[in-house]
Amino acid sequence: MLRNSLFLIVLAAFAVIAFTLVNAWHPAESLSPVAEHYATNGPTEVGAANLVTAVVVTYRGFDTLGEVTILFVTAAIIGFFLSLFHSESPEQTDRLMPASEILSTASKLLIPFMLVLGIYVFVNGHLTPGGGFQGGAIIASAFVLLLLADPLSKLNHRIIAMVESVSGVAFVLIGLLGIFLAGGFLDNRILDLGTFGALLSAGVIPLLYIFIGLKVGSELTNIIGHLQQTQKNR
Amino acid sequence: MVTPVYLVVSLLGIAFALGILGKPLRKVAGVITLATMAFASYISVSWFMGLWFGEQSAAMVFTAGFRPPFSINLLMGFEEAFFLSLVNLAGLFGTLFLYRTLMKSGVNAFVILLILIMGLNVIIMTRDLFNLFVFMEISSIATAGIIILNPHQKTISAGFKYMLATGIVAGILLLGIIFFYHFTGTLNLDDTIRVNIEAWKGITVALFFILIAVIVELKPFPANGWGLDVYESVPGGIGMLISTASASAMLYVVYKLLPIAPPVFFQILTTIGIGTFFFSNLLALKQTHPNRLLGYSSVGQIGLITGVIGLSHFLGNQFGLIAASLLISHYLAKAGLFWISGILNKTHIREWSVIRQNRLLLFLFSLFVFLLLGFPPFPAFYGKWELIMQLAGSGQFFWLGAILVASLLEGVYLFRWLGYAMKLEAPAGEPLRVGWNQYIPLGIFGLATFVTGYYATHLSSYGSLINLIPLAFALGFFLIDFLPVYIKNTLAIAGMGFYFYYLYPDLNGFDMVFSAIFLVGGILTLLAGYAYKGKRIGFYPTALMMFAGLIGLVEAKTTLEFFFAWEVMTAGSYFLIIRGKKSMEHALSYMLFSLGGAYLILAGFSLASIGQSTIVLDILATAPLYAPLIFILLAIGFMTKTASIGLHIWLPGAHAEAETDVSPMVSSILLKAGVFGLIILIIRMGEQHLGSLSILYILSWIGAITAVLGNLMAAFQEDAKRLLAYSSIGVLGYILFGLALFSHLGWLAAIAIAVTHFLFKALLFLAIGGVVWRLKTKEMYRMGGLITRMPFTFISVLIGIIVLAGIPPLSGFAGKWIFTNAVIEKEWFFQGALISFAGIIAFLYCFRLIHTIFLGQLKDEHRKVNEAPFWILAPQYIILIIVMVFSVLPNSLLHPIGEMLKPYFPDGALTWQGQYATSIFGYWNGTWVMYVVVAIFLLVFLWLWFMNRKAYRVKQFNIVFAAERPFRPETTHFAYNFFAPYKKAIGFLAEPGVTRFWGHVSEGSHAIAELIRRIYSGNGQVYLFQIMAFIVVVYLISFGGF
Amino acid sequence: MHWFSLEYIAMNLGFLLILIGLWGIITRKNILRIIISFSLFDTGTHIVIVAIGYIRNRTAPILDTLALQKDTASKIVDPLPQALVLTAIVIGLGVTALLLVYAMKLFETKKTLDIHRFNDLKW
Amino acid sequence: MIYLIISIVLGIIILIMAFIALYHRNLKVAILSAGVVSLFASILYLLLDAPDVALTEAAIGSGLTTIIFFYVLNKIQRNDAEK
Amino acid sequence: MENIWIKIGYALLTIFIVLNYGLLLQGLFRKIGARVGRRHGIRIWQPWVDIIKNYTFRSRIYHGVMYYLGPVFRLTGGIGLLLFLPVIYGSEMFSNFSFTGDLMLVLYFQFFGVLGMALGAGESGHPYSAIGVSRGLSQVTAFELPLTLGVLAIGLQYHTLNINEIVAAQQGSILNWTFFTNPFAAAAMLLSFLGAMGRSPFDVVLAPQEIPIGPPTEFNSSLLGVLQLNRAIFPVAKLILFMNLLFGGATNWGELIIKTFFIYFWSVFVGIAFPRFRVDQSVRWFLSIPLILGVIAIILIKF
Repeated sequence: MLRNSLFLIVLAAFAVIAFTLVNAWHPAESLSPVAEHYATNGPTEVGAANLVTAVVVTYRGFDTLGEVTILFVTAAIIGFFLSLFHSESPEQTDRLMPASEILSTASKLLIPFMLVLGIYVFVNGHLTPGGGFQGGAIIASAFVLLLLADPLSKLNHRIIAMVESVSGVAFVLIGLLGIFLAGGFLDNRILDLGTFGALLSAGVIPLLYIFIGLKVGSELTNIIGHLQQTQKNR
Repeated sequence: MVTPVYLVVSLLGIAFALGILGKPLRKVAGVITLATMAFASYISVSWFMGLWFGEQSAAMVFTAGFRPPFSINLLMGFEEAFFLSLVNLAGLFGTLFLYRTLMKSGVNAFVILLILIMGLNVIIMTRDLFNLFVFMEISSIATAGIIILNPHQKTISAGFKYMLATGIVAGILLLGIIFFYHFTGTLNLDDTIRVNIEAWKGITVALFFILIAVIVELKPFPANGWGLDVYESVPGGIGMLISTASASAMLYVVYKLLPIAPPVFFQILTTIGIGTFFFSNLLALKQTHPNRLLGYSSVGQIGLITGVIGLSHFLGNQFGLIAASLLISHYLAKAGLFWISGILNKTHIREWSVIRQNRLLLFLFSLFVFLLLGFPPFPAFYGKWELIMQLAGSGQFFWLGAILVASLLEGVYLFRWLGYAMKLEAPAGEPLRVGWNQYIPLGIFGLATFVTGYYATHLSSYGSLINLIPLAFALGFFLIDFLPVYIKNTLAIAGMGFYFYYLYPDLNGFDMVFSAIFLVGGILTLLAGYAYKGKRIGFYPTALMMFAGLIGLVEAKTTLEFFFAWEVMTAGSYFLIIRGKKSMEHALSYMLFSLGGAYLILAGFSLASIGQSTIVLDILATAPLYAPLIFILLAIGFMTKTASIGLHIWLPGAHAEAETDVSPMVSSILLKAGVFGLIILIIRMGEQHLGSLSILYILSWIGAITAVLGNLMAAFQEDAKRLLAYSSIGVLGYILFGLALFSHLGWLAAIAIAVTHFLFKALLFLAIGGVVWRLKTKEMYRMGGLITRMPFTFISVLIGIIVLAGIPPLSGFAGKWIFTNAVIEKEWFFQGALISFAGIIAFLYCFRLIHTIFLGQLKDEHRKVNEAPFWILAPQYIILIIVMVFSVLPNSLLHPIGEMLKPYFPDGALTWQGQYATSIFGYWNGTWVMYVVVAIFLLVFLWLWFMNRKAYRVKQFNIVFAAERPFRPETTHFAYNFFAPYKKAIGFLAEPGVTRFWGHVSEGSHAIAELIRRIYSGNGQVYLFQIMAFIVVVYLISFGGF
Repeated sequence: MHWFSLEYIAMNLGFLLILIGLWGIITRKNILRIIISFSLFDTGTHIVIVAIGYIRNRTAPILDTLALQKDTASKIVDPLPQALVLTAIVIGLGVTALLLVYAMKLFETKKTLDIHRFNDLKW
Repeated sequence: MIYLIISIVLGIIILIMAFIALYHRNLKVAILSAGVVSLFASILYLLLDAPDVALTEAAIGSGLTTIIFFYVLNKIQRNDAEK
Repeated sequence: MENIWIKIGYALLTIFIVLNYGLLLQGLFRKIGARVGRRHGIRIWQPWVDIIKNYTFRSRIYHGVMYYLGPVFRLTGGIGLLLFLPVIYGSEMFSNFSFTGDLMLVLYFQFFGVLGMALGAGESGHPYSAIGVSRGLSQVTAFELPLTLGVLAIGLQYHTLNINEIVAAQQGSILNWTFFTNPFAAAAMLLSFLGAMGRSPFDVVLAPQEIPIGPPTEFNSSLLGVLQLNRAIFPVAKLILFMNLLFGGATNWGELIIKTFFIYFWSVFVGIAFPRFRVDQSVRWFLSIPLILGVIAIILIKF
């Protein structure tokens, strides 16, 4: 308890520090110079209607590469970590209750729909809210649903890993192409920018987002899949 | 030149692609990983080279084809290339070292490693704050991944704490970054920051958040429990990656952020950094787990470099050299030590004695320890030197002192550990198995220590003047260590002889005297080496290293050269001393006192260099400021080597436990290094005053007390070599006193005693060493009656003690005679009386030495003991001849010394007429004294012989007392506690009070360490609490309130 | 009273969540609860970031209408913080997932989730 | 103005939920409350003109994270039961 | 060169005179001691008889080389000390070999014999000799400290270490003696002198009759004879030294005999009046009163 009260003091002090920060903060009235550049030149430079996407995929595409890498390495660690403990133990009879009829039927209906939705979200990432991450998450949710409906089903890690790797390598390669064909690493202007607002526009952004979506989706699925494994074995 | 973006592309692309590999191809994953890392290393090293030689200019990589600040850009400059090389090489060799472990863990392990290294690469290169955040997260997640490469309960909990801590820190960093963006409108470091005055407070707080988060990632004290736990739990190979690659990258981040940091931040950085350095080393004193110990050391070293960054304003253009050399030393040493720890895989530092199964590993271990502590010729030596010089130059004395004290603490545990490894009984267990993939990285890093040391020598401003040839000659013996003793011995003698011949024309004055003691003395003592059989692995390189250092002292023209040689000598002698069977703790205390002394010398030199344009030794004479302080620092520094009272406790053990021919080396030769230092000091700085008190006056008292107490303690020893060791303390007390007299006669006596001490102490140590060699014991009461078995040795000892005691007609008397004259001249009677008192106490132990060993009854078990080996006797008799020459012709020694002193002390010199010396007060004719004594002796002897011609010899044991024949010879040999009544009367003076004092110092610091390290309770939440409290406290300190 | 505006509320809410999260992380004993607190802390930072990018009376930075494509800079909120939050959220997910797996493994080693029990490494 | 009221309500709910997440005895409830915090935060993002973020927070913060929480909780509780 | 032979002749003469004088003193004081103790005592020529007897013993044994050489060292020390002293002030010939060294040589040369003797005794069979040596050395160190202080005070007073010059400075009047001009130094030195003479109360080192401990007991026949020669010469040499330092030296043999007699008498008087000290007691004693006197002497001279 002594520690808690001590920490209360520390936290209060931290709160005061944070408060000075908030106190110094005044809501922006106008865009920052960088954002202004994005707003003014973004449509012409990048060609994505969704400026957030423009920033995420192109202007700060390098961040996104890192972001994808984080999920990737997390999945790798989890896979490695969990497999180490369980790979050797023999498969035990699963004691999970099979899912209810309703859930399994509903899921069979829902899963294709969700997959399509996910793909839609990342394909349209440069036009509407959403993108690779959101789409990937939706795809992963579809697989979660699949696993919930049929706990015994085993995800094919091989294929997932394949998708993960290929899309990752493709992401890097497309980035690399940017060096040769356009202004630099991860430049989207390898392809024509196209008509502003059209599906096939904004250079390689749709393509990149597809790979990102696939990669994020497969990575998240991978994590879930590994966790699902743990539910089966001890 | 390959575009730096390929660093990212290759590492990341291969990491992604490894997943595609099917099962059959998994085996090549390791090879691919290594190849990728090699490629990355190639890129970074080639950039580094290119930038260094000026063939390249810094390159900027613009991602997405837009200019910053609109997109993220990566910079490849000189510093970046340097750090990238460090990180990538660490990655490459770290992976190679872990190769087999990783192969067992599967492809994912390689993926994680690749991504860790990739993350660190980007952290170094990126110029964008948010990007920095992202890749810091990548590397911390990847680190969490490699922590559990070897999952057991400890690594998992350590990894969890690590994740939590870095998670919170990352959150704070993110807050800082976003507010930074809000206040400045940019995320780019290169973007000119438009500081809005109204938002000043906000921007500083935002910056504070960013910087403090980065600092916490460096594991500052006390917010570093999580980091230490990680170091403890992970195997060495992984600890190496965290300690070298990650830490280097994070250090660079701090450095990179400096331009945007407010000025107060530098002070914070200094305080945190050096505070961490100090406390980590303090707490490490109590640590016994090797990896955690290395963790403390890592944290401390990184703290030091952080502190250096904080002090960069004061370091001028030397900042780069200092920081880089310290970093490289940390990098190479920690990598090597962690790797060795990984191979040994022990949980207690005492168990490291298994390392002796593999001499190469032991060699590397000691190499890395010395590298870490900044011994020459390794890079940190120059780094520390420049650091201290610059700090002194800018008046940062507090930090200077803190750094030196902390370095000393570091020495304590590292050398204790090294001692354990070299001396403790090895626990039973499986034999060590070291794979080729482990040898390669260790070997390369071991070599790199020398290579970087060589370059550091040339980069430092005066380093290129240093004569590395003797050291190289010494180290060369490591390569031919497989040869038998007699070849190496001959080579060593030839080398030293040649060097003396080579130096001879340039020598004069003090240099001549001391190089004769060092080199000729060295050759004489080395002669005894022929008595050894086999290979004597490790003896010759270290012995020659010591001699190289000693001769370097003589050759030194600058303070840097002097300090270099001093450290080389210390290192060499440490290894010599620790060769003794029971030398572990003695070598440790020797090393610690030497280290402490060396740091005092360093501090003294640095103070002396303030306001001077060069660093030649003569700056001591012209030091404009702090002259008394400089004098005191240097004097104490040198007095650790001369073992003056209070600083003497290392000597008896170190000298007594050493090997037969090492004892004379360290006692009769090595101690003179301190004398030489004092001469250099006093001759340049003369008489300094502390208030109205002359420091030399204080020194004279110290000298006198040392002489009395040293001799007194010698008289009470039971161990023959210990007795001689204490006697050395006493004699060095005389020398100190003589030097403190600061007059012609005083110095004449001091130097004459220095020379004769070399002679008789070498003689006695060799003779007693020969006895110990045969008898296998050093306890005098276990000996007795050896005069019949070892007559030649007896004669040496007899002559030795007569010289030692200063009894006419032998040359030892010269010293006494001159001393008395000098004392009366100077009118320091009380010290003089003490000195003379000490001289008489010398009789006590002299007699005891010869009596208990050679006289009395021979023990039963020694009836068949043989005379000492020829090669141990040979140098003794050479010395005997020299002693006799000096005795018959005293002016052959004293006159040249007197001439040498005349330029410095023209007044009060002796007048010589042939062998007839006249001082102001008295006169003395050594030759005639000899004639008279010999004549009387012969006369009396002939008389006795004539009268006694029919005497017959009886067995010595043929005695009766109290009407009984004693039944065992032992009962008739009075030897134990020989001076019991004397001890009863004034033994209290010889109480080991000083030893107790240092014991309390040691215990006290350990107790403090024990107390403070309780903060690392092992509870993750406590660690987080500490981080938060640390942040708040640093905030309060740096802003002086909220 | 400017405190009663959307961005201020969001900003303060964010910081409150950060503080609550920190409080939970350091005072709660159950490891899962610590991780929950950690995700609250994360969410708090995200809210703060979004609040920073918000500009009153503007629209989302998606130029789906022609009207928006002219003089865009004065009509949209700052897209940059939003982009950053996207990244931060995904990173948060990664960290949380990893923490959870760690928690699971910790539980396996000692059959407890009490963080006070995991202090074998110390001093 | 309506946004303001909504946001205040949201804020209050979020804070309450956060406290529940910290202090409710039942871990399941705690996890769910954390998910709710996330969900409501995503609504807040919508109000703050950040639909992308809202979508992401909803899908990842409240969706996937909660699912992973439950997986782990499930695993732990089953282990606990066996013990 | 001729000079040298004359010197040697005078040296032998000096030795002869001193030897007989020393033996006479021995006999005389044993007699006095006995009479004080109301015993009859020995005949006055008994010391001569003893020496002759010792040289004519038929059974002569020795234990080893060093045992044999011990007495040689001892006597060399005694004779050497004598010859390094200017015995008669103003007489070049009776200054013997004092041109080879000054006061310091004399002081340090004392130990030559002591050491050799100790070594010789050490090789004998008895542990007692070693015990005696241990005691002796302990005691020597103790009285040497006040002695040194006294010598230093004298050196400072006369600004020389040349014994001849010291004596010269004391000529003229009895009041010029160091004993009067520098009473504290003289006191310190005379107290030390008691120790140096090895008489009671500081005689536990030697082997007086009742305790068979100490080096001389180990020797027999002619070896003991050599030692006895030394016991005659050595004390007289010391007496001459103290006479020179404190009592103005002697210009002729008569003066020498008178002065040394009284100095000797001083030690005998104390010896008869005071009981024997243990060694630790004597060490402490020398480091108390005599030491303080020495310190006072130095302070008085210096300031």
